[in-house]
Amino acid sequence: MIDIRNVSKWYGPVQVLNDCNVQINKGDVVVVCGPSGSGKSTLIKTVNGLEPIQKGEIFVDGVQVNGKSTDLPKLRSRVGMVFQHFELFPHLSVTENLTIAQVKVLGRSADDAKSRGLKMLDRVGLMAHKDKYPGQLSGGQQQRVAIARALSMDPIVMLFDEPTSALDPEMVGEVLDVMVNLAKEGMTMMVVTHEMGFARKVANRVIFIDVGGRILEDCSKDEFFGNPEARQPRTKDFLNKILSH
Amino acid sequence: MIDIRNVSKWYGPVQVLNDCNVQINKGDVVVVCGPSGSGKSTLIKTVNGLEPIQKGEIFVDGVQVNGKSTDLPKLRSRVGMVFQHFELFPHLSVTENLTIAQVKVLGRSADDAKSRGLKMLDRVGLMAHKDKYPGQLSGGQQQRVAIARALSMDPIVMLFDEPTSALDPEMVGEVLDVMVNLAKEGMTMMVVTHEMGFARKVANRVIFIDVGGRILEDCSKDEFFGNPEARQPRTKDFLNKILSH
Amino acid sequence: MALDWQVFCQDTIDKTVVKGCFGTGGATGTQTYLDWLLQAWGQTIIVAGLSLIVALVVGAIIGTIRTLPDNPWLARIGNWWVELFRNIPLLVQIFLWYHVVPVLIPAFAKTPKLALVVFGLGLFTSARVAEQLRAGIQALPRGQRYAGMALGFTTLQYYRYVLLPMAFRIIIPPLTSEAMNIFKNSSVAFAVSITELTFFAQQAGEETARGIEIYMAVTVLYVISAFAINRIMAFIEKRSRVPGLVASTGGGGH
Amino acid sequence: MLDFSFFTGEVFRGYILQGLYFSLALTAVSTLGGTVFGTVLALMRLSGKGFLAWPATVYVNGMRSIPLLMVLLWFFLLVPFIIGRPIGAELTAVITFIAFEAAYFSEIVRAGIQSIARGQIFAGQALGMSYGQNMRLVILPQAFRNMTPVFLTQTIILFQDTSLVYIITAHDLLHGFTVAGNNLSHPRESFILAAVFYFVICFSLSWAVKKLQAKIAIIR
Amino acid sequence: QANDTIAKVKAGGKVVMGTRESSAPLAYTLGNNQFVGYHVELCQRILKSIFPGVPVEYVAVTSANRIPLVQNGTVDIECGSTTNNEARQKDVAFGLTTYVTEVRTAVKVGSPVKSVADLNGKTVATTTGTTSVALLRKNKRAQGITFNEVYGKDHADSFLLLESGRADAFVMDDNILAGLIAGSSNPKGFKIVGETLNVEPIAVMIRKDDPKFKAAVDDYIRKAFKDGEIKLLYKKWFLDPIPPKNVAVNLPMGSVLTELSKNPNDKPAEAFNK
Ligand SMILES: Nc1ncnc2c1ncn2[C@@H]1O[C@H](COP(=O)(O)OP(=O)(O)OP(=O)(O)O)[C@@H](O)[C@H]1O
Ligand SMILES: Nc1ncnc2c1ncn2[C@@H]1O[C@H](COP(=O)(O)OP(=O)(O)OP(=O)(O)O)[C@@H](O)[C@H]1O
Ligand SMILES: [Mg+2]
Ligand SMILES: [Mg+2]
Repeated sequence: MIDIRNVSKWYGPVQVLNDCNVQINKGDVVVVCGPSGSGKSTLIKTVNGLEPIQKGEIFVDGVQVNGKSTDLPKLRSRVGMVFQHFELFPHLSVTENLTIAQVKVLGRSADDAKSRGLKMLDRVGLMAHKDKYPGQLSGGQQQRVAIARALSMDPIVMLFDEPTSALDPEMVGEVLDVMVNLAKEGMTMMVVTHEMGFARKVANRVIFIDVGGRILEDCSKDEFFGNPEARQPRTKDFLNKILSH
Repeated sequence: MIDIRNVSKWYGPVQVLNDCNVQINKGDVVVVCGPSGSGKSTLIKTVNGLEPIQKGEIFVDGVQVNGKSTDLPKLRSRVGMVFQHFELFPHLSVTENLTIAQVKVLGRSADDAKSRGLKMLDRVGLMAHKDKYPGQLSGGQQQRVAIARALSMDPIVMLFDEPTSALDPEMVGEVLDVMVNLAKEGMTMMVVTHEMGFARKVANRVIFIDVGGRILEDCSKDEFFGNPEARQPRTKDFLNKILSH
Repeated sequence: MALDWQVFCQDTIDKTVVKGCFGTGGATGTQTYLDWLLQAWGQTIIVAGLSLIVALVVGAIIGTIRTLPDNPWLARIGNWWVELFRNIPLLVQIFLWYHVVPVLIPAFAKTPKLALVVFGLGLFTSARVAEQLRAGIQALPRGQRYAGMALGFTTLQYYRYVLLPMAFRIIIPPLTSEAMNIFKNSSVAFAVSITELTFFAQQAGEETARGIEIYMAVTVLYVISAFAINRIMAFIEKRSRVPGLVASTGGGGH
Repeated sequence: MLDFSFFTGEVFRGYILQGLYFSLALTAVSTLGGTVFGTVLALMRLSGKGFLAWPATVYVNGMRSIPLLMVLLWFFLLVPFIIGRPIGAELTAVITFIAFEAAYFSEIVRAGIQSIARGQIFAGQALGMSYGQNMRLVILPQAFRNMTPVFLTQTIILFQDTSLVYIITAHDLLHGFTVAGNNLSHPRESFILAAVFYFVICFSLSWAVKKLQAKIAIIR
Repeated sequence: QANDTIAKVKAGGKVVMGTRESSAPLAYTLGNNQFVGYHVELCQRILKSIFPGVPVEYVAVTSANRIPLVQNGTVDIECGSTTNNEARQKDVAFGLTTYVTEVRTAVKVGSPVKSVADLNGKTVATTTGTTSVALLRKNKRAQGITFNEVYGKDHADSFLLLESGRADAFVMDDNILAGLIAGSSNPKGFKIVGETLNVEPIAVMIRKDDPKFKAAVDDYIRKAFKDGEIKLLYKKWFLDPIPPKNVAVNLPMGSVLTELSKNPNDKPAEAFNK
């Protein structure tokens, strides 16, 4: 479903992705982890073309993302994305956030969009807040709305960029719960996160990127957590750090 | 050492601390936890008078913080404080950050201040960075410098307000390590944190505040973690949330 | 329309073209329009420079007292200062300083006109500097103030060592436009007989009937001045840049 | 020492009203024109295309480094030559103010657009919005709200700047006070009254801006 | 040829008179866009005879912008207090001299200043954009005296400088001085003193190279001198009380103008001060 082939990327002279290769199949839940600044966000943003790449190729559902004539908006409308800082549109109500892209991008009728959006809102348990503005919600609630917004577009795959790292600890759980359910229902997901509990619970693959944008590990969850001896030293070091406390 | 008696505080009409009572003795390590917005930061800031209170009394080492004629700057200079966002002075180098208050507040000579400051810097393991500026350090390093800065003033007690919650996960450990050592050396500490691992390791008391600023629990670490049945429902709920993932 | 740049070499009295384009100078010597132009530029620089100093000093004080904790009266005075000086057009303020204040307050009657203009322009701009400084101080994370207090600094000390150094760095971009504004606004000084560039443009344009050439020269000098200020402020910004910190920007106003 | 009794309703109607009307009209018209022209300039500068961005940058920076008084003198001198027929001081003032204020408004619009966090732009893109949709539905609505206060403040400054049209003998509010003061032999009182007038108008406007700001601000 | 005012006015259906706001009694405003004065009324009559029935539009000009305004066509005829001199004749044309002003000095009653020489060390006011600025410079250099100049942006401003004590003297055309003094809150507090620094013919100003219009203007003026119309106008504005305060300027016709009225000409100031 997602095919990242020999991708490299530079910001000016600085290389941030170094010959990355990732294949994600339908129904996969892939967790990406790595130290700060290693290029996790950059990698996930290249998947729907939010960040251009200088080398390699990326295919999503057979469409080449970095192709010259690719209809990027169309492709993006089929890929759901959830950001670290939610990025709800603050000037629109929750319902408007859920429907605007359905109407303007997919061309759905206002009614269809609304019923689809509210269904998703219900799914993340926030029906009661449909008329509020993002600024009136807690971080956890905002992130759940953001997930509902992405789901309303009926995406074939969902990308998550550290969806819980800007949240207060008590709110992490509510967002992770939504994601766990999504994974269980068979959604294809690529998730940048440090929540190793989540990875243990639902990931079927774990990818580790080191600073400089090189993929050091790409293996099954069981291999990743169950066989620490076989891991690279950098990976062990990183896992030690984030699991020690 | 710290005696918080019947303290209440309002922001306008909103009550944020509700008849709080806490006694902290020399050598105590007290962990304060509670949901977002419950008043943890407010409570800890009242201890050195950063936030005024409307009712009750607070004594630090026998001095009444909210007394009319209290020399607050002097009192504060004896209480170390570490903030969520480090709050190093960005325009000063690490060494200057460590020495400025020693010189300007305690009246130490530049040389004394420097040798004291660098000793503390060494203690947090950052001697190599003494001439850098805060913006050139990682979050974890900045927070360790902030701890060293507070320690340079030879405080009789240290206050920590969520010292690790603004850090990337890989950096949490390095800061907690410094704090654990400090606790082991017998420093009196009041720590707002969600890091229950830290609480388990070194706290001798845990305080739980609920929204509205009411202290629901104030008991020994063993009682808090070892006897979940005896906890209030709100506490159990909160612990469930932050420990679940 | 042919341009005739020789007009700048003319003597300002008998309109003959002077060799070398500079007069002999002095109280009784000859003077060309070029001499006069440069003199006028000097006046512009003096008025703007002195006003800038007044604006910065007063603006810093007013801006600071508006952010002091637990001192609503000082803050109120600061707020009224800003409202007063920014809600009356500069030209009106200069007229007041020049024609009204000396009558109401006799002590000002003997004050040189330059000083009155500097007061007018300086205080007008001080309101804007104060507004920017207040915004700059408030843009700093609240924790910075707390951190200063927690270390035992007195209010004066944490302003001096913690808040102001950063606030001033943050507001260098808007201060740059204020400094450029002060140069431009000094043109209003001609209304009260300061013989600066705009006065020169009007008077020499009239005397020589070569408005375009005169205006062009004056405009070029204004642009050069603005550019120079811009470079100086960029230099200051560079010198005061904190390693590892990305600067934020502000804007607006003129 | 001061005697304000000369300032009767008749004096107000005779000398002041016309100037007040002109100042307000000039402010309104040049705000409108300046915004339109300024937005074009801002979009040119943000287009990333050199042949659009460069002239706009030169224009904006050039205008911003010359005093309004000089710009007025220039336009007063040049506009009749350029358009080949005489126009009055009032019309010159309008043209000058639009041209001049556009440079300032364009900076406000530009800053407003740039104030939108990159994440918001990414979010719109990620939902499949085209550049135009993203601008129209996500960026501009927020940008306009963000810049409203600065925009209105600039308008108040513009209103004050109308006092400078005396140099081309257009009849603005201040002019009315000056003439009334001179002809009725109370110039000082007249200046004070002018100051009070301007203060009341500008202060109420900026107070209204604050209220409005609180009202339209995006809840965060 | 563009400079055909008569054709332009016919085509445009209106004629634009440039005038001054505070050059009483030659030209000044009563507010409400209403202009009056010796030259204003004279021009009204001229225009009425040349363009009967054509509405007159008034544009207030300043010393500094009147010439460009006439040149660029904003103003068809300027009727204020403009000196006819050689430099200006390069850019514009003048009607026959209708008033002769003598540049003199106004001071407060009780001032020791009696002549230009007494100005040494004093502060002297004059108005930006007028010939007096250059005149002062010339005298300064010729007589080797030093004084400070202050410049008002218009005559009223300059007079305010004198009134408030910012200046010790105000050097300007005598009629303007007289008008300002008469209109001031304390007409008895000022006097006009000293030698005549310059004699200046004042005339209405029109575009250069427009012989048809100039001839029409000059013909009317010549006729008005001859049949005493100008004398009446002079009396009305210089000797009788005038609005808005109904005080008289009280400046009898000087010898030069009296002489001129017999044989009007349009010679520049330089010809008068030989
Ligand atoms: N717009 C940009 N211009 C220049 N460099 C950039 C830009 N965006 C990111 N970088 C750099 O690229 C590298 C990778 O950034 P990225 O945000 O992908 O890291 P990350 O792994 O997501 O880190 P984090 O855990 O902090 O989110 C970093 O070194 C970063 O500084
Ligand atoms: N300056 C202020 N003005 C008004 N209300 C405030 C102010 N500061 C804090 N509050 C309110 O007081 C309450 C307690 O705030 P406090 O920051 O102490 O909570 P906290 O427990 O530290 O939360 P967090 O975990 O988010 O840091 C909150 O409801 C907050 O909104
Ligand atoms: Mg990232
Ligand atoms: Mg807090």
